[in-house]
Amino acid sequence: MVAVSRSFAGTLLRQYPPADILTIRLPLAILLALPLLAPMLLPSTRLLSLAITAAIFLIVANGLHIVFGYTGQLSLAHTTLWGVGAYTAALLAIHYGWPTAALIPAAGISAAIAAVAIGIPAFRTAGFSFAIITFAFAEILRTVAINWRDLTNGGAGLMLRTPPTSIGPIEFETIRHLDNFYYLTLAFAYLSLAGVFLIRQSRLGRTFIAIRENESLARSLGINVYLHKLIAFGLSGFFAGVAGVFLLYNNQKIEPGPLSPFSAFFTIQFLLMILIGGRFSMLGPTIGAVIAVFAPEVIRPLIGLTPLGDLSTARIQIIFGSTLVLTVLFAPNGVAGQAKERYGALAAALQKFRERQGGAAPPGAAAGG
Amino acid sequence: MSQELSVFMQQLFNALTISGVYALVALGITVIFGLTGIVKFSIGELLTLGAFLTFAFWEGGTTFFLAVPLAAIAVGGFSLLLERGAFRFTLDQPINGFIVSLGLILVLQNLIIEIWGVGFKAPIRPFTQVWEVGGVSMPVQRWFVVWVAVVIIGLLFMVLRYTKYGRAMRACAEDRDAAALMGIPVALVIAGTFALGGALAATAGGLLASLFAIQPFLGSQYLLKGFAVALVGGLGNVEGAVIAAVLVGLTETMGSGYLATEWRDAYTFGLLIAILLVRPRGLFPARGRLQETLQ
Amino acid sequence: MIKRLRVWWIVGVLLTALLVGAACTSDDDVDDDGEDATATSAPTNGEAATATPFTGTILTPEDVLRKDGTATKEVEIEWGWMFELSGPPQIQIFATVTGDGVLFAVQEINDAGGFQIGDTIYTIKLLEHDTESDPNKTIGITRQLIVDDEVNVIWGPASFGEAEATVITQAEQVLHLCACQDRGLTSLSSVEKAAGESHWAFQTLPLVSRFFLQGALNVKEDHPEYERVAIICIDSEIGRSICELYEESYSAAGFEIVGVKVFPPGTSDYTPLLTNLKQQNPDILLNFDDPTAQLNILGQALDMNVASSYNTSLPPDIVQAAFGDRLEGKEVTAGGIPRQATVPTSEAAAAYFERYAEFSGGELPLASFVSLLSYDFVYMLVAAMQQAGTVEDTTAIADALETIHYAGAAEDDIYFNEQHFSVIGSDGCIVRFEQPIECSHDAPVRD
Amino acid sequence: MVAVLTIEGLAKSFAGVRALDGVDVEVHEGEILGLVGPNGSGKTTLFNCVTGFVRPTAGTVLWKGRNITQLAPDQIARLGVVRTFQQKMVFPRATVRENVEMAWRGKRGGDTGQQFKSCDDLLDFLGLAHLKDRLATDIPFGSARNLGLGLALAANPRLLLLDEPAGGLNQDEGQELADLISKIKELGITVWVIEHDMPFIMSLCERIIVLHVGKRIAEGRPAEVANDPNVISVFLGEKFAKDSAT
Repeated sequence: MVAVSRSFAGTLLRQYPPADILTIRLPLAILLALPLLAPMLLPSTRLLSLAITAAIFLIVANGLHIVFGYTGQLSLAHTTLWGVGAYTAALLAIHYGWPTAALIPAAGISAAIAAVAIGIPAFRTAGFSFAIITFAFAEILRTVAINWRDLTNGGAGLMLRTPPTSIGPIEFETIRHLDNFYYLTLAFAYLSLAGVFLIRQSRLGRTFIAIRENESLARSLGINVYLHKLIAFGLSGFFAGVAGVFLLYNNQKIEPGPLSPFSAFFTIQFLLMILIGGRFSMLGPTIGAVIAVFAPEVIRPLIGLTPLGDLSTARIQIIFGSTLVLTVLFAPNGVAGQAKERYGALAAALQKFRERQGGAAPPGAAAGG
Repeated sequence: MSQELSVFMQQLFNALTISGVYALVALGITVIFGLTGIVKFSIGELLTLGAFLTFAFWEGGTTFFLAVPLAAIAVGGFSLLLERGAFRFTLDQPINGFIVSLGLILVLQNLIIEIWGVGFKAPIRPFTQVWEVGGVSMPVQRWFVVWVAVVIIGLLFMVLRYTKYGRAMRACAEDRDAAALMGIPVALVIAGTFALGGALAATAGGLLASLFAIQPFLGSQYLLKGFAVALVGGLGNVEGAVIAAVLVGLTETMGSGYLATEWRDAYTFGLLIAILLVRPRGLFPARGRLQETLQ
Repeated sequence: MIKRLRVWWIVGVLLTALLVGAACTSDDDVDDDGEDATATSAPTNGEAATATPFTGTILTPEDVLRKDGTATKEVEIEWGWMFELSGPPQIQIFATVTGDGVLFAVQEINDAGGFQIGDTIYTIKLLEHDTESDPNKTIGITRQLIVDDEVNVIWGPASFGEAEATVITQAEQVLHLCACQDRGLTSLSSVEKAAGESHWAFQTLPLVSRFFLQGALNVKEDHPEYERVAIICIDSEIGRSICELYEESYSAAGFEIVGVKVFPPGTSDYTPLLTNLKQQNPDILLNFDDPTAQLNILGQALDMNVASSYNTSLPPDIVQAAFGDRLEGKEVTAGGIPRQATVPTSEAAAAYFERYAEFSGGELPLASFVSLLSYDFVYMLVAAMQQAGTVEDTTAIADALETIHYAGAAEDDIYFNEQHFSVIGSDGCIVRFEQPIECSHDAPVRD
Repeated sequence: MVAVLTIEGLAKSFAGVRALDGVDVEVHEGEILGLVGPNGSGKTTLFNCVTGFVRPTAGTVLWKGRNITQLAPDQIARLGVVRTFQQKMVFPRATVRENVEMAWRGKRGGDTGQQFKSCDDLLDFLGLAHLKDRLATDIPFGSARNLGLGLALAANPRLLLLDEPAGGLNQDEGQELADLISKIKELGITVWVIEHDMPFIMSLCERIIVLHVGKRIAEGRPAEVANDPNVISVFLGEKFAKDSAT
């Protein structure tokens, strides 16, 4: 954990050389450690449940980030892959009694395979055509989930008959002692964060971003764009598949209904998370997922205090939609992008101040990695 | 007529009506895309708005035949406002325009719920007769929808081909910078096209209000089909959209009529995937610099 | 007796399930129910033979609220209440009204000074939550109600997240009353299978399969000339199950099923399917989906002249308003459970709707009759607590609730059967060209 | 002189319009070859065909004797034929250093002999070291042009195809660029450059090919080509056309 947060700070330092270690590392480390205290800080089980949801969303969003944020490919099949992971886990758990420790990689791999299978034809196109082909595949998969009744039990979906209670030596329970389940989910949320971080730092990640930034240029430089898009899609599918296991455990069931991973609702929801969080930032999807889950909890009571009074969901949605539009128009890089800009300005001012004081540039200023 | 034939004719007629509606939505999407590269997903909500406004005008005592154009004008104007207020800031980044339209879906859909509630509205039926010809039941209302769609599509072609605005629009679609150099008021043309796209969707909505019961979530279904049609036809290509609308309408109707109905959406989307794999830019790719850079 | 097609409908609440795709079930359950219905429902009028006929007292609201003046303490107890107050409209409409029934009953009980057990007067406080139609939030609320608030009674939700919530409540032995879906199709049965039993869950929605056979038999009696039945249902778990129940019931009643079509959710144009079905020359067209879809199916089927007789779960006044002169030479049976708000078929129901309109600010909300799928059961739960002599021992209360018979607004004798399904009857109406709507009530088919 | 790249009878039509019409070119190892011609003469199309971005209608492209006509752009690039673009030549939302890292192929492909030890080494060579932590969108145009060149160099080229590298540069910047290209040649990389600016290309190239409406109309040393009557008429014609248009 420490290493990860240090490296985060390192990346930020590199992007904004005049940053002071204390002003960036400490707040970031605190922010990243805060979720560890959630069971103690959150006043109700309902909110802890929401924190679990946020952690699951975060894994899914981080996966989408690899293909949409990094590689720039607008996949509309991502949440369906999440569902594929959940179905795989449910089938293996119900019919073959696989343990959790085996379900997680199995779900991840099956979703990754599904992603690659969709990607092989879909990446022959680009742009909006790609988006709509992935959407078409998502719709077909949903139709299959509803109609291949022998396998999927149709619209009723699959239910875990005996809820899981342990992974290896760690025991967890989803009703009375949520803490352990929360920490388990959180651990994977951190892993997913570390995953997107490591990918971003690697040659692979740089290649993804090169594709996003300028596909023709990337090709001219010898990058196999098709292959790397497939890799990105497969990786994103893996993340989604893993998250599928936690979704299954949290709900104890998976079905292809209108508020399931197979719904267009979630597809849009997750795109919005990344956009609001910041599509060009590593922490963007994390920020977006937390906002998506907790913002209504904060906004509702706050607005309740104003003359607007108790807001209907419709009005909340209107506010949410308007916020999105305004975000795109005035802060197209999302919350994280804004924060970076503000921080960059602050750091630059700090630097100027120091220079005037006659001090040398602080350590890290020239630290290019 | 043999029974098989009359059933087939019936299905053909069924397909025709729905194709007309799809064509109008797809045209709305396609003209805006052809010009700006923005995929305006919120057009589905403009359709819903058109349907509910038509209903509101009709409820207020206007005849249906006046209510639809009124709704179209109102939604066209609204769409113009949206372009001025939001979309024009995203012209250099079409994906941002797409995202703005996603946000607008939430805003508009819930605005409609706020105003009209979540319930459904029964269809307005200016024509209640049903013609029976050789075992084929043809509600006059459906014929009316077909003909209105045909007339509007015809008018649109004429406008695009023969009017100054149409030529300006095609020039802008071909190359916006060059058009600006030639003295075409590009901003005005784009704003006008947003109004046109909105009005087309609203007309589709108004016509739907005369065929089916409407509810605030009407838009998404038609948006997806309209979008599929626009893609199959070649985004930005007006003629392609019309042909593709008939193709998709036929696939859907014949699929439901003769094969297992529950897989209907799989037929449509399977067709879409197949076509886009063979022809990634649709059956009739639009020409123009924009299309080449975007697709 | 009014001549009509009695094709009974679980209106809104079942409809809500469409969108959710319902919970886990296997085909066996449905089959069981179907056979059950066939086995236990004699083709007589309503009352089938029961193994152990009930001979005890049927409680009334007055019995529940009666106090003997010996009470010395006042205690407020907390119940959990979670419904889909926001979210997809098809859910929200029905969930809100279902939740309303509980609120209304609780308010009446509190206004009457609470209820008495021993030396204590209890008033009820509902901990109200909006599930936002989100299963994740429903799970969180359920966990909070049980773990933090330590309630032992939870009402709702109507549909979204209902299965997820039931898994939790039953593991924790919390009384859970939901107007969920048909028992054969829902979580309750899957919970039973998973955990052995769901002793603390009660379904306030009656068993739909009973109505279907009775309806089919009545049709055969009223219209011996009708032979051919076509069915059209939405492609969801509930939709498919309803289709199967239709098939079984109408086959058992001697009809020939000439066509069954399943359509994907979100369909507005049904003409391709109707064209296909019309080829088979059906006399009766049965359908199942949400109200919007039913209006579309009915309108298009009337245009295409698919059959002579149609059914719908839409309120009959809406059918009459929407189709008017297109009904010439046809008939549409419109029905719902438990009592039609537009034409209430009992004095108790009429009085209820008057009080309920007042409660809702002067006007009856949309689908207000659905509130009867929860209202009476609040009184029944209180009666069960009185009988068990406790507000805390959920097992004792559940045992008592199994034996309570109650005369409420929805029915003169409401009770839960062995499978914890409520047993109440239903209303059916018939809409014809230029004739007043006729409605009547049928007592439930007893176990 | 060894021909590394041989183009034979290359033709390309767009919707019936012949952009290239049977072009033959030989690029010799170690030279700086110029490609000139008026607007629309097919220069960029020729580059696009060579680098695989456009499929030619007819003809072949041989790289060191191997037919690369049907290969994908990235395959061709990995063989050592790397091009630059006139516009959108860098990855905008990445720092200068990241840009080079994205293109870097130094550690792979052993025998091609990467001339630079590291990305920083390359940035020094380009004179961009002081900008390495800036976002590529934020740096001056001239530096961005150099960076574009740097990306191509990072991809470890044997033949570098430069598409109007001096476009939009002032005279001083142009001179700096010419020096840089000469330095690249000294590294043993063959350079083929499209350019509009005649003085620039005259001073830089050893050999020049002139294209006009998709056909090669002249080839030779700069001085020879400059005096070719065909070439003069084509360029004068274009100049007149331009004058009358404005």
